Order: sequence, then structure tokens, then C-alpha cells
Amino acid sequence: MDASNYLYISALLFTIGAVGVVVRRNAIVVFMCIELMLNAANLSFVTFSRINGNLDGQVMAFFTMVVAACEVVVGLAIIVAIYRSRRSASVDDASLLKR
Amino acid sequence: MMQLAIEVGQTATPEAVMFWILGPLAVLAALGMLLVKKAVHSAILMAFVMVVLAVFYIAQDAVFLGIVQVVVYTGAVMMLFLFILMLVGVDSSDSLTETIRGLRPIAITAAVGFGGLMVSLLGRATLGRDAIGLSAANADGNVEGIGYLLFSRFVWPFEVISALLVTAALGAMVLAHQPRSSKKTTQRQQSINRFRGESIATAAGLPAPGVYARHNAVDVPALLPDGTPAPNSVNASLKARGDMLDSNTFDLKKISTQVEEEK
Amino acid sequence: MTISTSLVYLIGLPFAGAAILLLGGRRTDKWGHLLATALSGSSFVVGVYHLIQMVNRPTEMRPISQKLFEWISVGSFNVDAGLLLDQLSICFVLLITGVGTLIHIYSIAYMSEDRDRRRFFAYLNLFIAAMLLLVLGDSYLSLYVGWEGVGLASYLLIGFWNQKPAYATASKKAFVMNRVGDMGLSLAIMIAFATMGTVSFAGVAEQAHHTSEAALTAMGIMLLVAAAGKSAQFPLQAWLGDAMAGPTPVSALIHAATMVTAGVYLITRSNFVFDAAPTAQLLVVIVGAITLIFGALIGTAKDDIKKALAASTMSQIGYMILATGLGPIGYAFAIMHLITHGFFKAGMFLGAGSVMHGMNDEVNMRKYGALRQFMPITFITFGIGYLAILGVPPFAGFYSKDMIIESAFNSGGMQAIFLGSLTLIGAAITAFYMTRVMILTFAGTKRWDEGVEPHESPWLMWFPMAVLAVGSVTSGYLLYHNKALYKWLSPLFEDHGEHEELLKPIVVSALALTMVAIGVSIAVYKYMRENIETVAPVDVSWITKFVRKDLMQDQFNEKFFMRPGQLLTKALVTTEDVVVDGSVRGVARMAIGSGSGLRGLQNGFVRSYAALILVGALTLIAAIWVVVS
Amino acid sequence: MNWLTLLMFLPLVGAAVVSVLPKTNEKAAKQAALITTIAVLLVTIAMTLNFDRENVGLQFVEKYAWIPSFGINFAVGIDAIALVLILMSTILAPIVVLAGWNEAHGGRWSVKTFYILILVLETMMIGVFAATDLFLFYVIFEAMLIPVYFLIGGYGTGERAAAAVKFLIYSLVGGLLMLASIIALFVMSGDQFGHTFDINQLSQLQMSSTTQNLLFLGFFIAFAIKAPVWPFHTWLPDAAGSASPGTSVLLLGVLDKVGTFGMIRYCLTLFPEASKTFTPLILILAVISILYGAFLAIGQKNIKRLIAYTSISHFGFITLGIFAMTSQGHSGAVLYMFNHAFSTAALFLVAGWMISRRGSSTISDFGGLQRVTPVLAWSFFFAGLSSLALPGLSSFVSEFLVLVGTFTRYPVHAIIATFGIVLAALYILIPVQKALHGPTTPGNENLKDLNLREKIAIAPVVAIIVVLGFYPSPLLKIINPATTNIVAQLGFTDPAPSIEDK
Repeated sequence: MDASNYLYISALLFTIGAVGVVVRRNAIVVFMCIELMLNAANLSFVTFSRINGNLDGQVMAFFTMVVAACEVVVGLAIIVAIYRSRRSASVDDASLLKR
Repeated sequence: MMQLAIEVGQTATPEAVMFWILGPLAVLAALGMLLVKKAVHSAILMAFVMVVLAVFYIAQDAVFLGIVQVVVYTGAVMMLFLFILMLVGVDSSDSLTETIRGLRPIAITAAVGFGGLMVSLLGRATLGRDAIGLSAANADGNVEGIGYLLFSRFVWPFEVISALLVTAALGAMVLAHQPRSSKKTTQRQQSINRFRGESIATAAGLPAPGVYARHNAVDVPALLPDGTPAPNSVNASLKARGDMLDSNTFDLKKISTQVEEEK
Repeated sequence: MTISTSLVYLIGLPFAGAAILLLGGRRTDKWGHLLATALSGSSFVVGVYHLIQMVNRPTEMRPISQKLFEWISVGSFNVDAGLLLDQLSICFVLLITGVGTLIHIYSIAYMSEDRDRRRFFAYLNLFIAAMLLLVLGDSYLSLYVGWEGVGLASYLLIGFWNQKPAYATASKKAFVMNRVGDMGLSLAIMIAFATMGTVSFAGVAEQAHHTSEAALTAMGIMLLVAAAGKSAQFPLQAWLGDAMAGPTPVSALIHAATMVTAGVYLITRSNFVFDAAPTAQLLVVIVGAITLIFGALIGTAKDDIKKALAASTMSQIGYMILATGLGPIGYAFAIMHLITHGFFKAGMFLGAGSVMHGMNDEVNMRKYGALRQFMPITFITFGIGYLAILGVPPFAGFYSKDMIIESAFNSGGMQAIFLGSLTLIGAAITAFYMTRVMILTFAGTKRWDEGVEPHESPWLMWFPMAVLAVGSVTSGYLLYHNKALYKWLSPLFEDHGEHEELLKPIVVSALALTMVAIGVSIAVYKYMRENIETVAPVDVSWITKFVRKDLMQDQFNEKFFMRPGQLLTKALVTTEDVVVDGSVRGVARMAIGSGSGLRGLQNGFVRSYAALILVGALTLIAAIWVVVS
Repeated sequence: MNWLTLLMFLPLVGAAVVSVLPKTNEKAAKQAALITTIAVLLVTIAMTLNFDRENVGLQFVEKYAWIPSFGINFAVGIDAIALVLILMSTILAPIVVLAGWNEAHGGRWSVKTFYILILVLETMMIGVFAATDLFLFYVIFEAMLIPVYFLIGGYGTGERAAAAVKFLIYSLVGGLLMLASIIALFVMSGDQFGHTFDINQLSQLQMSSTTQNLLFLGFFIAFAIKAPVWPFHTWLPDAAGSASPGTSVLLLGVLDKVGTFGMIRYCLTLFPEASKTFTPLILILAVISILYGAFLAIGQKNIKRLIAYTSISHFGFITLGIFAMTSQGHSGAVLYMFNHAFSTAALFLVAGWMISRRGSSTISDFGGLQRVTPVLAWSFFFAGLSSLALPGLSSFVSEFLVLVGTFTRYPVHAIIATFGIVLAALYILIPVQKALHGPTTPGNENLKDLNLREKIAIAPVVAIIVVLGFYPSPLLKIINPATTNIVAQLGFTDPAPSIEDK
């Protein structure tokens, strides 16, 4: 079977994740959408690894996972901190930057 | 697109079967993530997508990553998500109406454009390229291969990323940590407060919250001898949260009548 | 004292006086005027010493020059600070220091009541020094220093009582109009350097033969502009009347005897340029002729005694300029008239000052009258000056003015008759208005304001007047006798041979005297009556009104230079604000505007930022897509 | 002896000393600054005496590696033009310190800071004229803006913050254009003979005429803004109008000279062909500057802005002299730079004293000062005379040289520029009449005349103006070889007099 099919699905998932980041207000869902995008990228890495016939892509995907883990840890900590102070997990409520 | 359709018709390997079943499911699950109201449902759908991806990894000779995907993502990360979800309120469901004017059309248009262009580009870039396959690279086993690369060519990024991980852990602690708002009182201070405070009435300690058989009584104030509730018998944090109940609800007289009625 | 160094003393002495008095401040109040007078006098003594030396040398050895130091030297532009004393400059040196010293003496008394007398004397000394530098400089550039120096001194002296705004304005007007002339001079110097490679008198004289007529004409015209500015010639004449704002001794020294004649000096000094540029020469004649009549006409309508005399000065200098424009035959006569004019006009100005001194600084002649008895000395000295300016023999003006009229008639061609007639008409008008001045001031009935008690001036004042009166009587004959001045000066000029005589000298004199007689009789007829109005009558013909307004000279300048200039300035200030700086501020406003416009995007919602990132990614990928296809 | 490094180092030492002085002891800070600037002046004089005026190349050359990987050196060296300008800057510095003794009071920051800024600025003023490494020059060129920005914004009057920002941004725009050109030169030098910022080497670059024109414009606009040449001048009236008098003196007297100095040192030597291409345009701009500045000066109501506009007119003369490409024009322009510093310094310092006494800088608020404060009035009048280039004062020599030099090659420009001298009389005499003459108007009766310190401060300026008016030879002898050399290098010879045999 043609490996590029995986790439198409990766692109679709990435796009869906991007839309999710924009349209969802719940910080946790937003976060999950980001994870979705990362995972989509990982799928691409793995597919490219297969296409190119070496393991570099898989190593990259591995690194991405670690980075994603870090990001989740920090990001969720932030969500908790925000939730503590504002009693809300909606990203729209954290808009102090606006004039 | 035609090419794609032809290929779909022609490929009938087990992998293709797996792909054409799981792939659409994953996309649907991802779309579902956007559309469901409750975050918990989103999380479950997300977990499903991740598992599908793990399957895809394994199907593509990335056994190690597939396992890690299940263990780390579906196991650890998603648990973390759910945990936080529980912390901030599992019941809350999002309103899906958009509050920022014009955002949704922009996002959807941009996304459609983005996805379309991406697919188009991918089609152009990969068409006619045969996958080499990983059988050669995985000759010594997938885990060994990745392990070899990690500790040879990518050892420097590997070390850096470990530092990042440690930093992230520390960062999370710092962020989530709440400093004390007031200084912790020593025992000595407490006893001084108790005996030399405003009133000696509480010198023997605050009254304990009332205990009623029909309710977990910590959030119900004790009743004073004259029958009035004593609010200071309830824990301050419960009071602050608004979780204190009215003790009249559990008035003995009412209970007794109810009992009589039951009889 | 060697000959060469003593040239420096000529200028240095009065300059030192000015420096000491100005820097010394109030400490020198007590003796400042004495020092200034002494220094001016000693400069005169040095001048006389040089004259004696010069007379004793053979003709070709008479001019002496001295290089002081290298002044400006860049590439081929080499100008030394050098002094040149020749037959022409010595005349001026003696006139300046001589008349100057007399006026210093006069001023001791005239200014005795003024709290700033020291400052006045400092300015006077500064003027003497600058004027001497003007006539002693050996190059156009050195002359230029003196030229502007006297302009500065004139500015300071006209505005000496500058607490009166009108006087301050008068001084500013004089300086600015002089600057227009200075512009001409600096352009003349540039032309000289560009075409001849030198700016020294000797160098230009030598190169003039090898230079195109066009260049020389241009240079001549520019020199004429310079001369017109300094000598109050048409069209730059308007400042002189207002310059009478200065104390009267100043008017006598600067605006009658010396500074205003600098233009005559400049043209005479540049004879080699004008001789080779007939067009420029013709323009000189025209300017001289116009001013001659112009000044005389203004003089007929002035009630202010000083302004009447100023108009007369303008007219008389017109005579001189006209003479210089006639070429070699005219130079010597121009200088001769300049010297005699220096005597009689300075004398008359001092006389006017004396009258004012006795009349509580009243300048309106209509409020004088019958002063003959009260100021006999002033009357006599003023009268001598009057006879001299009229050209009554044997007074000085007779010789010098007649020579100019004669030269005009003898200059050849149709132009000669025209010019000659003009000079004769000028003489008649001069006779008219000077007689008017005499009658209004000294004859007739008392028309004084109440409380005025006319009295003769102290001896310190009448002594200089007397000396000048003597000069007004004798100088003409002395200079004329045996063609003394002509012979003295002629080595400096290239003589083109004798001219045909259109009219015999005796005929010219007769004509001139006739014209004078006509002028005098009209004046006597008009003003020798009892009931002169103390306020000028209003119901007069439009010609009189026109003349009273100085032939509209100020209105003309105002309408064609001042107003447009002010409008231009205002327009430019607006342009600066709106267009030049406006565009700069516009750019700034654009930056601020686009910033505040884009600020709307920073609405604080993370999701809209994410949307923007998405749009950005779309753009990027679209770009890639375009590139790839 | 490392003259130039020593010169640049000394003010920094002074600044360090001032910075450790206690904040309360303002007098000590002032004295330290004064002593430092005088010491710098003495060193400069000693250096001038050691200068070999026959040598047209760079002298006192020093070179230390700074950023070797980019070929950047701390390279300094001066020719006669730079020497004259450094001399000018170091003479002005102590005068400014002394004249503006009380200027720093009422500033946003302490008196101490004011003098630290002045001293740091002095280092840069010396460095900017001495740099022979293009990168070093650029760094100092831009870094000079910093102390001036704070001097205007912190110790000025009126809308000082806005003026400071305008000054800064305007200058930065020019500086960035120049930076682009500098980078281009650097890159091209790499292609041709190895990366370098050395101006002597860079002047050997081969460039197509289009490249040269573009790079020339980058430099020229930067310098035209600095100088300032019409129409890039509008920052100057605002900056000078808001800055304290001492700052204005340094701003107009020294900083703006960097513009005209840069035109000679960089525009002409690096881009000779482009300079010739743009000469007609620049000459027109210069003539416009002369007349425009003069007219605007006539129309001003604020005395500081008036002086700023007169300077625009004067800078027009300097630019005219530079691009007339004759030795007279060039020497005149360099001499003009020197003289302008002092005539403007005199005007600004005296105007500053008038303003601080009266508490207003509007001309019409003054009146009849000559009766009340004769010495002050005379100083102002004298400064005005110097500004209108009265013969016998120094600015006359330079102005006339510029005009003569221009006339021999471009008579029309010279004739138009000559109208400037009439306008000069107007723009000086109008404020003189309004402020000094006439009856003493209310509010001016009790003004105090100059005190001893102020007299001491103005005396050397007056002396320089008078002495150089009558005896400019010492300076001209230093300047001439250098300017003649530059004109010759550009392939110009002075036009010969058009004498013909008849």
C-alpha cells in the first residue's frame, strides 16, 4: 500500500487540530488539539522514516513525544494556576492583554 | 484524486484494509473532538485517535514508537488530561457558540485552504515515490536501531531534551505551587491567640460541627444550647466555598415528625 | 617711525580708541571723549605727515603700499592685508581725519548732556578707523572690510538713540539697504577673481586690458550697485533720509562728508574697470543724473532741516557719480566736488545741529525763523556753506560744480547736451531749496514754540563750523588753481586726451549762475513773506504731495520688496509647517495610526492570535504552493 | 604617543570621576567636568602642535583589532580637516561647561548625570572625527545620539521629550540608510580584496555607477539629515528650540558638523563618480537651504528656533562650498565649519543667558535690553554680527571663500547664494532691534548683566571670532593642503581666470 496515504491523513488531522485550537474555548480541549497536531506531525515523521528507509524520522518522533510531554506538564500546570485564580478554564477569560 | 481512487481499489493488502478502516475512524474521532460539548468526551475521542495512531506506527514498522505512544500518550498524558479535567470540573460543558466575531469563518476558511493546499502539495511531492521500507534499517530490531541512533548521532539532542524534561518538571512545580498567603502560626502563637485573644470563650476550642445521622455533618453547624446554629463550628474553608448547610433543615423537631409520619 | 609702519598708525590710532572706549566701559566715561578726539587728531597729523612726504617725492614714487600680513590664501586666491596710500587715498585720509577731528571736537559739546557720550565717541572712532581702512585697502577685499565696517558704524550711530523705535528702524533700514550694495561689491570681487584671478587694485588694473568687456561690464555694474548702496544713489537711496535719526554730528560726518562719498571713491578707484566698460559707465551717468534730480526734488519739500540737507547730499553725490561716469575727464572733478562738498555740507550740518541745539532739538524749519540775530556765528558759517553749495564765486562750490557741469557738456554727443541741461536744472533746484532753507531758518519772523530760547552755541561747537566755513571758501580755489588737484590725481588715471569743448567755460559759468539766480528768485518770491505756516499746508497740488512723500520711494520699496518679502516669509513659514515638517509629521502620524489600527488585532484573545497564526501558515503554504507550481 | 586614544580616553576618565562624586556635591561635578574638558583641550593643542601640515595623509594613526572575524578595527587617524574639527570640539566643550554652569538645574535627572553625558559626548565627538574604520565611525555616529537624546529630553525646556524623540528617530533613519550602504561596501570588499572596513582600502573599490549612486545616496542622506540640508532639516529647529543652550551649542556646533565632515570624508572619497553625478542636485539643495533657512529665520518668533534656522542657512553655505569642488570652496567650507561653531556658540550661549534671565524665549518678550544689560546686549549683537558674516569677523572669511570658490565654477549658484547676505542682515537685525533696542519693556527692567563667569565663558569665543577674522592664516595653512589634495584627487582643478589677450 502507498505510504503517502498516511501523510494525507496526517495533514487532515493536523488541520483539524489547528481548527480546534481556534474554535474551542476550553483550555483543556485546546491543549488536546495541540496534542493532536503534534501527533499528526509524528505520524508524518514515522511515514517519512518508512519512505526514506532509515530510522531518523522515528527518532525525531520520539523527541517530539518528549517535547510534547514537557509541554503538557507545563501547560496543564498553567491551566491549573489560571483556574485557581479565575475559576475558569476558558481561554477567553484570560485576556488581560486586551486594551 | 483519481489516482488515489484507483490505488484504493487496487490495494487490498492487510495493511490497506486496516488503514481504510481505522483512518476514517480516526478522522471522524478527531472531528468529533471539535464538535462535542463536554471536554471529557473530547478526551475520550482523543484517546481513541492516539490509539489508532499507535496502530499506524506499528503498521509502519515503528514498533517501539507504537508502544511508547500507547504507554506515554494514551497512558500517561491522557491520564494527566483527565486528572486536570476532574480538577477543574468534569461536569462543565462548553457552549459552542462563538463569542469572537468572525473568528469561526476565518478559522474554517483558513483551515480548509490550508488542508487543501497541504494535500495538494503532498500529492505532488510523494506521487510516484516508492517507499524504501524499513526492513533493512530494522534488521537488528527496531528498538536497537533507535537506541543506537539515540546514543550515537542524536546523543546531544537527547541530552538537551532530557534537560528540557527536568526543567519542565520543575517549571510545572513552580507554576502549580501556591505560596502561603499568611505566615504559618506556631503552636506558641496559637495558644497565645487562644488565651489572650479577644474573648476567652473559645479558650477551650471551637465547638465541633454538629453531628447528624442523616448527613455528613462536617458542613453543618453545631447547635448551641438555645437551639441556634454556631457558624464558627464549621471549617472556614467550607464556609468560604459556600458549602455550609443550614442546620434548620436538620432541626430535631422536623426529623421527629418525619419519623412519626413514617411510622 | 618708518614710513611703512606709520600707515598702520593711521588706522590703528582711532581703532585703538574705539577698542579702549568700548571695552573699558563706564570707567572711561570721564576722559573717553578727549582720548577719542586726540586719537582722531593724531591720525590727522600722521596723514599730514604722509602728505608732506608724498609731495616731496617724485610723481611716480608717490604711491606707497605696504603688506601687513597674509590674510586669506587658498589656491590661487591670495589676498594680503595690505595698505595703499596714493594721491587719491591721501585726499580721503585728510578729509576723513580732518573733518572727523573737527566733528569730534564739535561733539564734545553737542553730546555733553548725553549719558552715553563715551559710547558715541567710541563709535565715531570706529567709523574713522573703518573709513580709513576703506580708502587705504590695497585690494577690493580689504576695501570690503572697511566698506562694511563703515556700514556697521553708520548703523550704530544712526541707531545711537535706539530707545526710540523709529530710530532703531531707521538704522536697520540703512544697514539692510547697504547690504544690498555690499552684495554688489562682493559679486564684483567674485567676478574679478573669476575672470582676472586677482582682487587687488594693482592686479585688476593690470589685467583689465586683457579681460573681456562683458566681464568688465558685469563687474562695473556690480560696483555701481555697491556705490549706489553706500552713496544713497538711485535706486538704493531711500535710507539716507531716515539716517538723519542719528545725532547731527553723525549726519555731518558720515551722511554728508565721508561715508556716503565712498561710492564715488569706489568708482574712481575702479577707473580702469569703467574705462574699459562703456555700458557700465553709461549706467553710472544715468544713475548719477537720476539721483541728482531726485534728491533735489525731495529737498524742495522737506520741512525737517536735516532731511532737507540729506536730500541735498543725495543730489550733490549724484553730481559726483555723474562726473565719475564721464570717464577720465570727470574723476578729478568728482573728487574735487567731493572735497569741497565735504567742507560745506559738513559745515551746514553742524550749523543745523547748532540751530537745533539752540532750539531744543526742534528740526522743523517752519518753527524757526529770524534766527539770524540770535545765532550770528551759525548764520554766517551756514551762509557761507549756502553760497558754496549754490556755486557762487568765489566759494568752493563754484569751482567744483562748474567743472562738473562743464564736463557734462563736454562729454561728447547728444548725451552731453542732455546731461549738461540736467546738471543745470539740478543747480537751479538746489538754489531753490537751499534758499528756502536759509529763509525759513534765518530770515522772516519768529515762529518758535513757546519756551524756546535760541542762543548761540559754545565755542567748541562754532569753532569747527568756522574752520569748515573757511574751507568752504578757500578749498575750491586752492584745488582749482593751476589745476592743482587735476594734476595731482592725473597720474592715477589714463587720460584719453583733450575733449572738444562744446561750450566755453565762461559760458557754462554764466549759464549756471543764471540758473542759480532763477532758483533763488523763485524761493525768495515764495518764502520771503511774513505768514509762513508753522504746519505744512495740506491743500497742495498732487505734485507737491508726491514730492513730500519722497517721490514714493518708501512706498515703492514697501510695495515691491518689503510686502512681497514678508509674504514670502509667511508663505515659507507656512510651507515649512505644513509641507516640509508636515510630511515628516505625516510619516510619524502614519506610523502611529497604523499602530493603533493594528492594535485592534491585539484583542487579548489567545484564540484570535491562533487564528492569525493559522492565516499566516496558510499564506506561507500558499506561497510555497505558488513557488512550486 | 597615542594622541587620539588619549584624547578619547580622557573625557571618559572624567566621566568616571564625576560618576563617583556624591550626588549632593553639584559643584564638585561641575568643577571636575570643567577641569577634564580643559585638560582635553590642552592635549588637543599639544597634538595640533605636533601635526605635520605638509603631510596630506592620515596622521597619528592607531589601529587595534576589535572584532577580527569581521575585519573590524579600532582604527583612528586624522587629516587636517579632522584635526580642525577636533580642535573646534575640544575648545567648545569647556566653554559650554562654563557657560551653562546652572543649565542642569531643573532637569529630569541630577546635575551629575548632565556632566557625565557631556563628557561621554565629548569622547564621541573626538572619536567620530578620528575614526578611520567605517564600522567604528558608524558605531560612534549612532552612539552619539544617545547622550544628546538624554541631554535634550532630560535637561531641555518646553516639549523636550517630543523634540528628543524627533531628533533621535530622524537621525536613526539616516543612520540606517548609511548602515545599508556600509554593509554593501563591506560585502563588496569581500568579493574584491577581502572583507575590510578600512576607508582607505574601501576607496579603492570598483563599483558600477548604479551601485555607486545608490550607496552614495545612503551616505549622503544620512549626512544631509545630520548637517542638516533642506529638506531634511525640520528636526533641528525643534531640537535646538527645546534643548538647553549648552546642548544646542554642541548639537549645532559639533554634531551637525559630522554631516558636512562626512560629506567630505566619506561621500567624496568613497564615491567620487557618484559625487560628481549628484553635484548639480546637491548644489541646488544647498542654495535652497541658504535662502530657505534665512527666510524662515526672519519669520521666527522664538529666538532659539531663529538661531537654528540661521544655522540651516549656514550649513547651506558649507554644503555649497564642499560640492563646488574648488580649493577655495573646500577650504572655505572647512573653515566655515570651524567658524560657524563659534558664531553659533556665541549666539546660543548669549541667547540662553537672555532666556534664563527673562524666563521666555519669545523675541517680543524682550525689549530695550541695551539700556539694562549693556554687556549682554553687546555680546548678543556681536554674535549676531558674526552670524551675518561681517567682514573682519571670522565667518566672513569662510563665507567669502565659499562664495568665491563657487563663483569660479558655478556663477549662477553663487549669485543666488549671495542674496543670503542681505537676508542675513535681516534675520539678525530684526531680533536685535526687537530685543535690544527700543524702550525697555515691562518685565525687562531688572534683568542682571553678565556676571564674571559668563564673561569668562564668552571672552574666548569673541577672541577667536575676531582673531580669525583678521588672521585666519594659521588655520588655513593647516586646512589648505588637505582640501587641495581632496579636490585634486577628485580630478578637479580650479578654473583658471578667463583672461584673454586683446
